[in-house]
Amino acid sequence: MADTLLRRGGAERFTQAVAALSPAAGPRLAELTPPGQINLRGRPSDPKFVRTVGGVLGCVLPLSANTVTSAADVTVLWLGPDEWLLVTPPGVETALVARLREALGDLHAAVTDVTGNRTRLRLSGPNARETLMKGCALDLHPASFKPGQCAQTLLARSGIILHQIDDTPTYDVYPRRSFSEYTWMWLSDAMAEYQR
Amino acid sequence: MTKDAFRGATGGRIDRSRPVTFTFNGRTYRGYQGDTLASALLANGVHLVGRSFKYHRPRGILSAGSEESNALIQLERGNRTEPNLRATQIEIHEGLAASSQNAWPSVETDVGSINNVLSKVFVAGFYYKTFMHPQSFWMKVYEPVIRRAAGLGKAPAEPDPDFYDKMHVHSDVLIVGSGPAGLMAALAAARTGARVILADEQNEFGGSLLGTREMIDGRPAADWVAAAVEELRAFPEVRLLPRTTVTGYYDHNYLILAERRTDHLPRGSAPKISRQRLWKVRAKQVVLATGSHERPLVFADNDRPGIMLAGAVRTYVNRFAALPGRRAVVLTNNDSAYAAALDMNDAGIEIAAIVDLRGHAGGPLAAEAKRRGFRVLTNTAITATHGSKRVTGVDVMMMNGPGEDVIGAPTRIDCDLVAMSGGWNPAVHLFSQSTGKLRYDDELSCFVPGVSVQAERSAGSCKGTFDLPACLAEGAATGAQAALAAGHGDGVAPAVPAATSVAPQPLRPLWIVPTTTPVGHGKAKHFVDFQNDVSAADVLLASREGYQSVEHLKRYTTTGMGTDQGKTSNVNALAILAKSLASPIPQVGTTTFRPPYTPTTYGVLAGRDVGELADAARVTPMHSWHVAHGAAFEDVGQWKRPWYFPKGDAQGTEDMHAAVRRECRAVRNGVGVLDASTLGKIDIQGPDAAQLLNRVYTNAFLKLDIGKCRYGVMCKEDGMVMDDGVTTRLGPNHFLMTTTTGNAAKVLEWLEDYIQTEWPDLRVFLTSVTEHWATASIAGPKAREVVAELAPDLDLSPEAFPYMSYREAVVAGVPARIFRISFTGELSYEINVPAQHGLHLWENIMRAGEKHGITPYGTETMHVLRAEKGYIIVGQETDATVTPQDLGMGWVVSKQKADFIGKRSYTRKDTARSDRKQLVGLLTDDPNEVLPEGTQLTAIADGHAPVPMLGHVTSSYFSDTLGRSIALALVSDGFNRMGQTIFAPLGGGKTVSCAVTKPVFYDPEGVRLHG
Amino acid sequence: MAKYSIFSLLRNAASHHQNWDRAWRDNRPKPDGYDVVIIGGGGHGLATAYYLAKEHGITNVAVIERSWLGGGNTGRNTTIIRSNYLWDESAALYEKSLQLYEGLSQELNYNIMFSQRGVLNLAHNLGDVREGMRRVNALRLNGVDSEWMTAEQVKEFCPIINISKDVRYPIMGGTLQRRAGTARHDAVAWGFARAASARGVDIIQNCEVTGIRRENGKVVGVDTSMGFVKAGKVGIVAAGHSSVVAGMADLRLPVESHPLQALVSEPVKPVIDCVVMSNTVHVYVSQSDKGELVMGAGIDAYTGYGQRGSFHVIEHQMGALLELFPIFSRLRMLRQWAGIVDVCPDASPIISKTPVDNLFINCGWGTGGFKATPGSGFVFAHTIARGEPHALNAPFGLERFNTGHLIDEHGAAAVAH
Amino acid sequence: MLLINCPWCGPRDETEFGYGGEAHRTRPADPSGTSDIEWAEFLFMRTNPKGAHRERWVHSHGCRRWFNVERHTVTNQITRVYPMGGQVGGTEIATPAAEQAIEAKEPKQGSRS
Repeated sequence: MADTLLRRGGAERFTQAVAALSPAAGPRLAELTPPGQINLRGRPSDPKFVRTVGGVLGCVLPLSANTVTSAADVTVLWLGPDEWLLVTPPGVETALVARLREALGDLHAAVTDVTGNRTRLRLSGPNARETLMKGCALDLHPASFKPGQCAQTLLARSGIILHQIDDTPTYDVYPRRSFSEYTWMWLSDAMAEYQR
Repeated sequence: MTKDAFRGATGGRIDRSRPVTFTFNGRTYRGYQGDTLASALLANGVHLVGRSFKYHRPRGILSAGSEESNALIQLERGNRTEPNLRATQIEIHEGLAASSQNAWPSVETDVGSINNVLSKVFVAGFYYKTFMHPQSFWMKVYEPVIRRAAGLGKAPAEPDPDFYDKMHVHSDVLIVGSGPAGLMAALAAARTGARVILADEQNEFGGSLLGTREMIDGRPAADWVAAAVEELRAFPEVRLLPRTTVTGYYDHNYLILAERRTDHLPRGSAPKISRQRLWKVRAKQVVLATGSHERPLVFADNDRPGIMLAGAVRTYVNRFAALPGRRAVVLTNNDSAYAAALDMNDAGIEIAAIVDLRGHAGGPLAAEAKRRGFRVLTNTAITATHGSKRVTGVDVMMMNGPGEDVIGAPTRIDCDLVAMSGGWNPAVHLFSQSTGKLRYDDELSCFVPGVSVQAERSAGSCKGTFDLPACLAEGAATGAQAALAAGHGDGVAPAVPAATSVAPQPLRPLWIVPTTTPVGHGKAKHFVDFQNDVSAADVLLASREGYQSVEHLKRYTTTGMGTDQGKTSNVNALAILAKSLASPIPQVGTTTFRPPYTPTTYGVLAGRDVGELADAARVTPMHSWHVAHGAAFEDVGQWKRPWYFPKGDAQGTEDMHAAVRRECRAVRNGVGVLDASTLGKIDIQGPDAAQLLNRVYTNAFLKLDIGKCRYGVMCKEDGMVMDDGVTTRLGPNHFLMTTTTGNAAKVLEWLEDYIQTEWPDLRVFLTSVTEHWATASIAGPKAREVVAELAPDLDLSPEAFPYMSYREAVVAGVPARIFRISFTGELSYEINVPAQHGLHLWENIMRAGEKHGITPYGTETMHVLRAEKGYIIVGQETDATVTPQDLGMGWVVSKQKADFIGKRSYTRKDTARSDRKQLVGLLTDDPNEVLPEGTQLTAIADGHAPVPMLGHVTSSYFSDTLGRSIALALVSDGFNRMGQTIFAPLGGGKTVSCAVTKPVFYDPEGVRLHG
Repeated sequence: MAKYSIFSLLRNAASHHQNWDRAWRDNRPKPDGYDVVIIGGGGHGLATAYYLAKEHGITNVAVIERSWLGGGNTGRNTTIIRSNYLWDESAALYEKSLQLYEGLSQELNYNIMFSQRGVLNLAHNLGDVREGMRRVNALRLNGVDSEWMTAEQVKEFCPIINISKDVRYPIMGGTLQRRAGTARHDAVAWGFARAASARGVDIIQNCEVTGIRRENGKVVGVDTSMGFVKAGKVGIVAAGHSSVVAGMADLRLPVESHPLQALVSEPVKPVIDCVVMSNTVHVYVSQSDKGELVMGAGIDAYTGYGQRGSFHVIEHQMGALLELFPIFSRLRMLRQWAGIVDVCPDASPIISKTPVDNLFINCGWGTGGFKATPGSGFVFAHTIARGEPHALNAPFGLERFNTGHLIDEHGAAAVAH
Repeated sequence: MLLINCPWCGPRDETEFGYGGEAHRTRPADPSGTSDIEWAEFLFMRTNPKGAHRERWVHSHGCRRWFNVERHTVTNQITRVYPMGGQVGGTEIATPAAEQAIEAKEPKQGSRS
């Protein structure tokens, strides 16, 4: 059975040099083990759908734009009016997909394992925000983008999902897997200025 | 090293404790930290800095800012050289090397100045009237000469060693300019807690206050500026951007700022810092406090070195303690030059005379000038200037009433400096860029902001407010209002510091200063645009010839088209044109100002999108393996796909043809494996999923059995092929669609378009899983053995797992989807595993396949193999003009379905023709002749142009399998030409004859793929 | 009208250039109207009027311009002239235009500075190469000069270009048309205006057409800001405003108007002596007689009449530019602007009769209008004069959108495999 | 660089969106019943107004939703943003307003509107 040990990231050709990117000063960049990822589609206008999903996940489905909710084993990112990304610890996704499908039964909804779709890069520390600002047009000012918020947007030439974890600040950046190397190269180039 | 003899003993904002040495035209000079190149040159008595564009006349320094049109220099050498920089903006630093341009052999003796002698002939637009005969001379003689003469400075010959970057930022209030109005606006906005950006193109804040000696709150203005900047620094939400030019004002309050981060430092001394940064600001509100530009006066030979704008002279003496001369004549039509004269005088410059075009010089400034005993000549004109590389004197004469002619005899006044002022133009460039409408103010004789269109306000002299107390008050009010509009504060202006007002007397708009001969008749030139050598006579000539729209004037005479974009010349040119047409200036209009405000490097516009970051290179989960095994890659959109895998040994490396033949052989006789991960994959779920497919594919999809795969073609509404791929039914309401690599995103967006807009009643969800699945396609007679070893639990017998069907199984320990589909014509299995296991799968396939000699193959081999089978590639066999029927794929177009996308278009007259270009096979008579793809085809062997063409070769390869060349082609009426011979003229007299065949060259019955 | 020459220049220099004639007469509409009224005083409209007079003897013609002559795309384009089009119909039309350009300075007695410095179209991937070869072969058989160049030959022809294999989209070769090049865009409008005026054509500037009057399905004239102007025939040549003007005759068109941006650098000494185009990375660059690097950008996605585009289009192009020409990095953008281009679904023009009698239309040139100016005027004049299209523009009629016989010049998209 | 107020995600730069051209062009219910001219009208003919233009955009790099925008083609000023199926006269949607717009998003009959 596939175990998480042979889960491969998307920027491994570069992450070898990861030490170089954990400098004394300036932001730190690392690729985390790809988490389980599930794409969920359904109608938020259907209370039964919202209830059922909430029941399985153990947390409410975020219905307002660009927000995140979470429970023990899952983080739920709002992607669109009828679309969410469920992020789980590696390996948990398969079972969760099954549980969701079963619970939803005939409801008009779609549960899709997309674990391979994206990788997860973590950018954290001083100037992490400035590093992102070099390629992201979102207003990342603490007044308008806070921990617990997420957004689908562009970072330079790559579409990403951006999730602010805390106000260190720490950000999780989810590029499409095929863009992982590019996103890694771009971020490490952008943060170089802040490193001592 | 020469000593800076023209430097005041005290004063100025230069740091006398930090001398700086630099070179100009090879000579070493001394300046100080805080000098610009211009101020340092003036302090060293250097006035001749360049030659003009057309007549190569000696030119000096006109201004003290970014409006400079004369003092353009070439900075540095080698890979850091830069042309056309304005000496008035360059901050000097140790070792700076600058030189004049557009002069040969030297700026002192320039052979180009011969043009000055011919200037009578080289008038505006002369080149449109000649250089036409003999016709052949244009390219050979005339144009090369014209081009060599043009062009000012030189481009670098080597790549740029520096780098550039960008920053996105949002703000409540962006304030442009840090003069009195800008600073007050910044303070007012900042105190409300708003997010404020203050940008100024100069190295320090203060704007005009840096060059004057005004008092604010009873102390020197500079002290007030320092305190204001201190206060602003303390606000966490305030961002101060000196050395930052706001270059562009675009729609929806989007502004572009160019920050010079290292240009003031010795070159290469800050390797980690980008040389320049482009700020992309989305501002809720904008305050424009961009100041104003002084207008030159248009008088006889007004271009000699030593003839400068009065305000600039004032700035040089006050801010830099640099003396542009010892004995000055001041020429003016307004009061501001008197203030300049007083400061010049205080700095030790003798005022030989103030020549005032007005009939009467009143007001406190004039009074003070007279008190000091200056010689003030009213209703008087400068009718000539003397000296060549430096002004040595002027002739003055009385004017008649209307100021159109001069009377009496000229008086000569010796001087080494002429300070002129023709009044001030508000810097309305950004306002104009924001699409605001300009208004001409007759009282001030200049254009001022009229109606705003975007969320923007102007304050200070850029709005025509020239009085200091008024500027401060306007800034305070504007800043507070902007903050309020952005949701901060109460809009009440803060208290304004005290400053003294100088009630200015009205100026006299005299657009051409008369001389002893009518304009354009004598030798003298009344210059309007110094850089492009456009004179008043040129403007009048253009008007005479009917080039009477401002745009025609600009384009015909090139006035305002130089690197300064007419900052000092536009209004003078416009006014002279208006006078010639006897119509009011506003009626003649003004030209729209375009971005950028000042020239902006391509480097900073590109930012980091260069080199390896020029564009994302998308790679598959198996990419590292391909790299490690020496794959050559092909760019497919942003994707990097293995093209072929050349084998290397001591003897050397295979070329593509050898590699591809080897790879083809392996697939046809053994087994090969292709990384097909890049194919688009769309997961389709919902009760109406089948219905959707049935509408978007040309063939039927309602009855596809679960576990079965079907090939489909998608067309646009116009009936032309858009994409193709295999779709599999995973469950009653669950399908997986595959698309071509290049169209994956496009197809998904297109499908969403239909279900969200045309058919919102369809209950179906689409999810892209392109990147979730890594795909390895194992193909060849031995494919089954390899898969069997990887998936021991899976029954691979043709009965249990037939062609065009799908199974799920654990492969190499990973749950996988296996599709028995083929793009090669061989028995083949497409194995999909979650991408994070892709490399693991690939390595295991290679291990399991080793004993069978499994061979990785790339896109080129895939192309050959599919061509042998006559399978099309969208975008190669098709462009936007090919229907499925044209491809001989009528079988994939349903006759039963009432409607599907594209169906209606097939019955249009042209689309229904039976003799359209149709896909056929081609076999060259010479089996070793491989036609180049793109070869055109004809019905006749030879014939000279124009030769009617039948179509072209879309794909062409040497087939190792068949031991001969094969080709696919689109040929008019091709289906009816089977067996005919047609011709491929290859050029150079070579024509290849070939036979038209069916496009399937190998295993037409499909025995092998069912095997 | 006095002839332009070095001699007339010298003669006039002696009299301080006081005696030059107007380049063209500035007219007000004639009370009794015109045989033909051309709506739009751009290059195409003026060329149409010129050829109506010269080729068809129709001189009772007015060109009515809303603003100033040549103020639309004629004065805003990147001045590239070439005829290397894919389809026979297009190649023939654009080649006719190129041939007219070759003698135009002399014919008009106005130096339009046609510089046949050669146009390179670069290929960056296998799809481009295939497309380039297809084009070169088709052009050769159509009798249009065109050749394929390897990357090395490209470098030889344009030494400052970067053909390194290490860049993101390396140059794999390109096509070259040596007879192609650039010309002074304003001069083309002014030259045609002067020559047309000399043949009796009325040139009416600052006159806006507000309506197209019809009586029983027949055009009888146009309403303008200077009053009604009677006309036997009316030709619409309004480029970006075609839909608006055609709408005055209740005519719907298959065109959309988009901003197309362009920019120039500060003038520098000669550094590139040919035109380089790359459709794949959207770079179009040449150097003007003045020394400015003239560049075209990609077309903005949305429709617009604002003569402004979005900044990101320029940004995006600059990266690509510096990949091709690394030495441009320290040069500076001097001025940026946009034109309004009217684009057809098949990227080919419409030069056609209309369902309205005596109303003709010439539009849809998209990004390619300048190079076609004389050819377009030549065939449109024929179409108006004879009431039937010239053989060269017969395929470019409005009917093609009903029959489906489009002439798709988009060129094949990158291979989708 | 336009700032487009996605009904779902809020204001974002133009670069995140794809342009879909003129809105409210309804695909004929029975294409085969149309004449060549009617079909050409649907395929190719456009209003291309100088002034207010109702057009379709898709938030390609965001929520992937298609929606309608009313934009002035000279000033580029955006006067309305409304979801597919929203009334042409529909008022601008307070953004983001997922719930409210969701209702509007599911109209009874479809059209490019």
